[in-house]
Amino acid sequence: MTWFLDNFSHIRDLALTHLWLSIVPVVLGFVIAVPVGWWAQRHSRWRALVLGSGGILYSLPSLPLLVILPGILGTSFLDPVNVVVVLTLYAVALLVRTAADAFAQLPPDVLDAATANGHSGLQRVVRVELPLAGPVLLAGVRVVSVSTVSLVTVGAIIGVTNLGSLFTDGFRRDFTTEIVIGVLAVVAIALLLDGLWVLLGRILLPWSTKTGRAA
Amino acid sequence: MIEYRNVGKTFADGTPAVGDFSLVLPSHTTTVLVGSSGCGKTTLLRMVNRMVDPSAGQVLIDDVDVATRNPVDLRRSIGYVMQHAGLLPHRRVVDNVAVPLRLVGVPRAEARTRALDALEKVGLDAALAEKYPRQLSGGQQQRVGVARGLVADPNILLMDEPFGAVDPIVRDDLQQELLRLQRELGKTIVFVTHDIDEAFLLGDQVVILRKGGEVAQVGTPAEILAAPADDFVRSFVGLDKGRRTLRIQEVDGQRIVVDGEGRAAGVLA
Amino acid sequence: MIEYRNVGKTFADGTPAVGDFSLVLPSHTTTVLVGSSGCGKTTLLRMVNRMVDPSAGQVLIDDVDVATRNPVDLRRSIGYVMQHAGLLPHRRVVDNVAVPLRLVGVPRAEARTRALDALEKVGLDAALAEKYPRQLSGGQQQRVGVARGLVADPNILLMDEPFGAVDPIVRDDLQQELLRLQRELGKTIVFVTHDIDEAFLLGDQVVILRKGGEVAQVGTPAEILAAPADDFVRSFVGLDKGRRTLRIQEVDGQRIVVDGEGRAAGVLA
Amino acid sequence: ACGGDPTKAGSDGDSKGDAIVVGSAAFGESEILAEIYAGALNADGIEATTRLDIDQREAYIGAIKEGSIDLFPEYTGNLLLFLDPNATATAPDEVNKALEAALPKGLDILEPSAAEDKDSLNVTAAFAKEHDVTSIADLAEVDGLKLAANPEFKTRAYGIPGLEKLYGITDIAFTAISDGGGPATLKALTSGKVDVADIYSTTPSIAANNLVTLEDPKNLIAAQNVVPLIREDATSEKVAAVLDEVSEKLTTEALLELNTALAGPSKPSAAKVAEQWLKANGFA
Amino acid sequence: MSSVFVEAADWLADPVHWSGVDGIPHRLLEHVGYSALTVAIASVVALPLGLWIGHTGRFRGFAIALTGAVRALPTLGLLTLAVLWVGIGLTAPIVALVVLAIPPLLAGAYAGIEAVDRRTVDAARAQGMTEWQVLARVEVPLALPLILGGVRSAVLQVVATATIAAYIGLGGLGRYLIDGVAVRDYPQTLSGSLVVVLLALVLDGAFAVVQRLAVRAA
Ligand SMILES: Nc1ncnc2c1ncn2[C@@H]1O[C@H](COP(=O)(O)OP(=O)(O)OP(=O)(O)O)[C@@H](O)[C@H]1O
Ligand SMILES: Nc1ncnc2c1ncn2[C@@H]1O[C@H](COP(=O)(O)OP(=O)(O)OP(=O)(O)O)[C@@H](O)[C@H]1O
Ligand SMILES: [Mg+2]
Ligand SMILES: [Mg+2]
Repeated sequence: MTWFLDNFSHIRDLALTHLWLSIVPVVLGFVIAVPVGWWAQRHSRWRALVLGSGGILYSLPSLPLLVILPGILGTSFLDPVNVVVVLTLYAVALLVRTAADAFAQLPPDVLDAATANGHSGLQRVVRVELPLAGPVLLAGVRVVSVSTVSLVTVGAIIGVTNLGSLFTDGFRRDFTTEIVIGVLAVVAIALLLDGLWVLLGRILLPWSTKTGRAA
Repeated sequence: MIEYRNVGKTFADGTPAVGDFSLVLPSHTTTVLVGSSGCGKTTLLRMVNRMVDPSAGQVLIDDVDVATRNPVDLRRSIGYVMQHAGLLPHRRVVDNVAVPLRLVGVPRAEARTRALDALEKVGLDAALAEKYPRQLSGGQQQRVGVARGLVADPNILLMDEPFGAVDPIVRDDLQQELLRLQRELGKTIVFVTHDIDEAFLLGDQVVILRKGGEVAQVGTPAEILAAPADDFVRSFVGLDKGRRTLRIQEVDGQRIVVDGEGRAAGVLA
Repeated sequence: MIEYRNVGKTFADGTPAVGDFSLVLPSHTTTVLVGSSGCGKTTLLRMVNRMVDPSAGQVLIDDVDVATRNPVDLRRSIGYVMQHAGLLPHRRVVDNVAVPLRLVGVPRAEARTRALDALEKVGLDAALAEKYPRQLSGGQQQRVGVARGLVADPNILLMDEPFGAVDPIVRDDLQQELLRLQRELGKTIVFVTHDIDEAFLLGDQVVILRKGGEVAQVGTPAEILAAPADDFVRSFVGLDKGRRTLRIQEVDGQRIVVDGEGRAAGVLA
Repeated sequence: ACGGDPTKAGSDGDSKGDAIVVGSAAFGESEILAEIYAGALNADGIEATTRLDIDQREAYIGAIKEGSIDLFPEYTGNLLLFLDPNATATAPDEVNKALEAALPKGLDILEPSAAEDKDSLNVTAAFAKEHDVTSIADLAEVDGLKLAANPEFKTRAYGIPGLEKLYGITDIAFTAISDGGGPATLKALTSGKVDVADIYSTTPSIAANNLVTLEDPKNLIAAQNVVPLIREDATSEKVAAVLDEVSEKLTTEALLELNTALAGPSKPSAAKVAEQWLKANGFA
Repeated sequence: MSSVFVEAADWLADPVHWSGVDGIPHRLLEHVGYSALTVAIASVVALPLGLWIGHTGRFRGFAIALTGAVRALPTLGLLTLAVLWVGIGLTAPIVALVVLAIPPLLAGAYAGIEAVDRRTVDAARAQGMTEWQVLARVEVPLALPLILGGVRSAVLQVVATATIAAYIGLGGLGRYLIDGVAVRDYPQTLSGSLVVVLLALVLDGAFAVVQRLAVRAA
């Protein structure tokens, strides 16, 4: 506890960095995955391929990706961009499937009615399909968000500072308090972000009964 | 006036839905297409607003081939009501009803006012306007669907088993409501059902269909009952099963009409 | 004989479903409980096989309080048919029908033979026996449900809107089939529906229920039509809307019976 | 208290301010040394900030090359091995000479300190007694030797290959633990899961657990003197003077004390530990 | 970049890397062994619990909250904590990985049971099935695709994350990653990663087939 107070500003800096490193991949992943998922859903021939590559992407272990990426991207070794890129890849991999499923489960008679009422193609996508896919997309974002917050810590092994640094540091110093505080802080950030998504869901999807349930 | 001229439809996957169908639907009347499941009713109905394009023949509205019209514009000019209401679950009731108006550019405030009028017309309480569809009963949702079909005051209203999913008591109400509205508004209604009782109640003109959209008989309900065209029609309207062959029986001094199956059908006035 | 003695039910969440219900259902007859949605029909029905336990009063079968019986054994001795057939999607049709037999330890081979008999009894082709439920039409599934209800030859058969989800033409068939079976088997049937026509067709005794399981009237169909107990019954059976007030009209030399709403109801024999 | 905003690290190289950025590796001693360098420079009016906890040598050497870091506390032997994987020098002077030669353009080292922290092979007192070992050479007599160390021990010249070549020790069951001779390695040793553990020589746990550090008569393990590694364009006479003074005052014992302080019950930050040393040595 | 891949191909082709304790077959076996052990332990804990929650509907909110919170636990933190508590060896990484594997297994089990049509369950009970019979003969067979889905994602996560456990001294394919990073032997790191990816893909494909069979049966 005293250690926590003594190092509060350090932990806070790490937490802020961590938050940042988590939010960016989730948001980027969402922005990329939704159109891709929508498209894949529309073109059943490509669906399996797109979702399959998503699966492959997701099974890539994070650690080697983090090490190899600077060579491919030409980024600096310490650049948090590496972590952001890797986590964005994971987020896209997971969310593409969610998005495809979300658009697949839209009630056909509602879509049919929307067309029959005179929505043009684009109007239907923007005004009907996207909002109706909202709850499932939100559920997907929540799952991705939690796992991203937890994955960011792996970056600490290769020197990208975040709350995971408390693990590597505590490990070397034989200092469990530091690790426990790190774990708690990570969980807290995950819950905080989750709360944020739920709140966002309440605001954007007031009509939805379930604000998304982890699948 | 809507006219089908030698219309045929085979779907992309090779399913033949309609063979060769011709019919004239007079304006300001209700024509009911009735037939059992899969006989092509929906397919025929959806040709009117180009949700389905015929693979042969033409559909004409007031002598204009719909194939020459932009489908989105066409749909905006025609009301459409379907079995599961098809309301947008993420929009409030009033906004659902306002959709056809908003799509043609009516400002939001005016659209909502007119939507409220339409809701009143179909007998829905204004208090429901701000609810979401799922908060309504099945029957109320259907009324909302009808309100949406009517809100833009289209000349033509397509109704595809609009009361098929609600329970019989509510269905009775909705049917009465529709009869009342039609007396008031005089739209050209194309109504699809597989319930012959509903067809006889609502239809000025009833079209009994066989598989493949083949016309078995066209006429008023009384004409069909009095002179069924063939055994298919006879069986379809229930004349063979005794449901329609009634006799009179005295109970407690009342003259009860009983059908061929022994079911009490009503009391003779 | 089944007897309800001052039965009441309030669900765990506080919903009052049935207030104070008493009734005797004679053996070897069909009693139909009819009423609109939520009036407590299902709740009452399920008290017979202890799928619901009453919170007040008793349900007796041949003078034995069901509360004293082991629920699993009780259920095995009573047939139950429900609206959505409730078939096990992962078992073949014949195995579905055999379930009640297998549960009481009948060997597989014998159970399947008896299941095939039951399928034949309800008019299903033996070719369907090896299919899975989803490969059957709604009407066929309902027949399988009835076969399952009958296979163990129970004295009592509970039927909860068994034909509510099939289209009217198939429903007519199923109703006829049930009438035929009942003439043959003479079970004690408790039948729930919200369709008054169905109630009048099938019921030896018809019980019209109000909200909360309150009895509005009990009697034979003809008795109820001839002397409705009050306005609720009158309206429920349709005597107020003109559906049941019939008159005669000549068309093409036939005497057509027309109801108060102008719908052609049938031809007078 | 430590660490810059890592989200800006990528651009630090291009828009370098005047401040000298001192980096550190991700272990306590390196952090303390970095804080000491920065503290001493600041005390002398040269602005310096720190950028701690960089785990891989490749990462921080890359960072120094690209300019996001200017100064780094290094160890002569390891740095040499990194720059020239085939280097064979082990004695301090040889290492220093080879290191000077191996440095890439733009990088420089200042005067190495006498303070040294290097890999050392340790056994428990009980093991030492039972098998009668005091030197690495004695290990050749032990059958089925189990050894724990950082993963690189497996392939480095001072590791398994060296033990085989110089001392003729074969058939070692090796367990890699990435904690730099930290608690997990120690626990493996004290619990008997392994017989020998590679622990940095200035680690307090050696003394605290009565471990026996084995002698290295054949100079298997290269000298590891603390040395400031610096970018040429960040250095100046003034900077060099300050750091040379620091290096002069640092001793191996001082490193051990610093590490002991860091591991103390209150788990003070590296900055605090460094501050005390600076004060005690007249840099405040 | 491409040169790294060429070197990795050479590394993989080198027979030295296919034999002995540090050879690919042995490391692969270790990896599969750890993963199987982990998933087995986690299944014993999570599946019965999930089935019970799904069947009774009790503690559902608790299960959702728990799986959410456990998902948020960073594996690296758990690994380092566990190793400080129990020391190196198999226990620490297995504990951390079991914790990782529990949420998908639990969620698959209770969501699978929950997704079974309540009317089917009701009908089964009304025919006179005991609670056990309802669970074993109706709910579990019908939930099988989703339960297997849970096992599938648990297996994939464990296989991918077991590599991180090499950081605290575990064997398996993660050794190539951690050792390779430690001495900057990127061909080795990349080769190790490729083998892990291949393993993951093979397992994923196998599960896809099994799941499809289960769907067909259900
Ligand atoms: N989009 C489609 N693609 C292929 N076949 C179709 C399509 N829509 C309908 N069909 C087929 O065309 C035939 C007629 O279908 P339609 O929907 O018009 O029947 P319906 O009379 O409306 O039946 P229901 O009473 O069940 O609504 C059926 O065999 C149906 O399976
Ligand atoms: N398990 C339950 N828990 C709480 N309330 C219930 C439960 N089952 C039924 N109810 C309530 O009890 C009342 C009677 O329900 P019941 O299902 O018996 O009606 P019903 O007459 O069968 O209606 P329907 O025609 O819609 O099937 C309703 O208000 C219903 O919401
Ligand atoms: Mg249709
Ligand atoms: Mg009911």
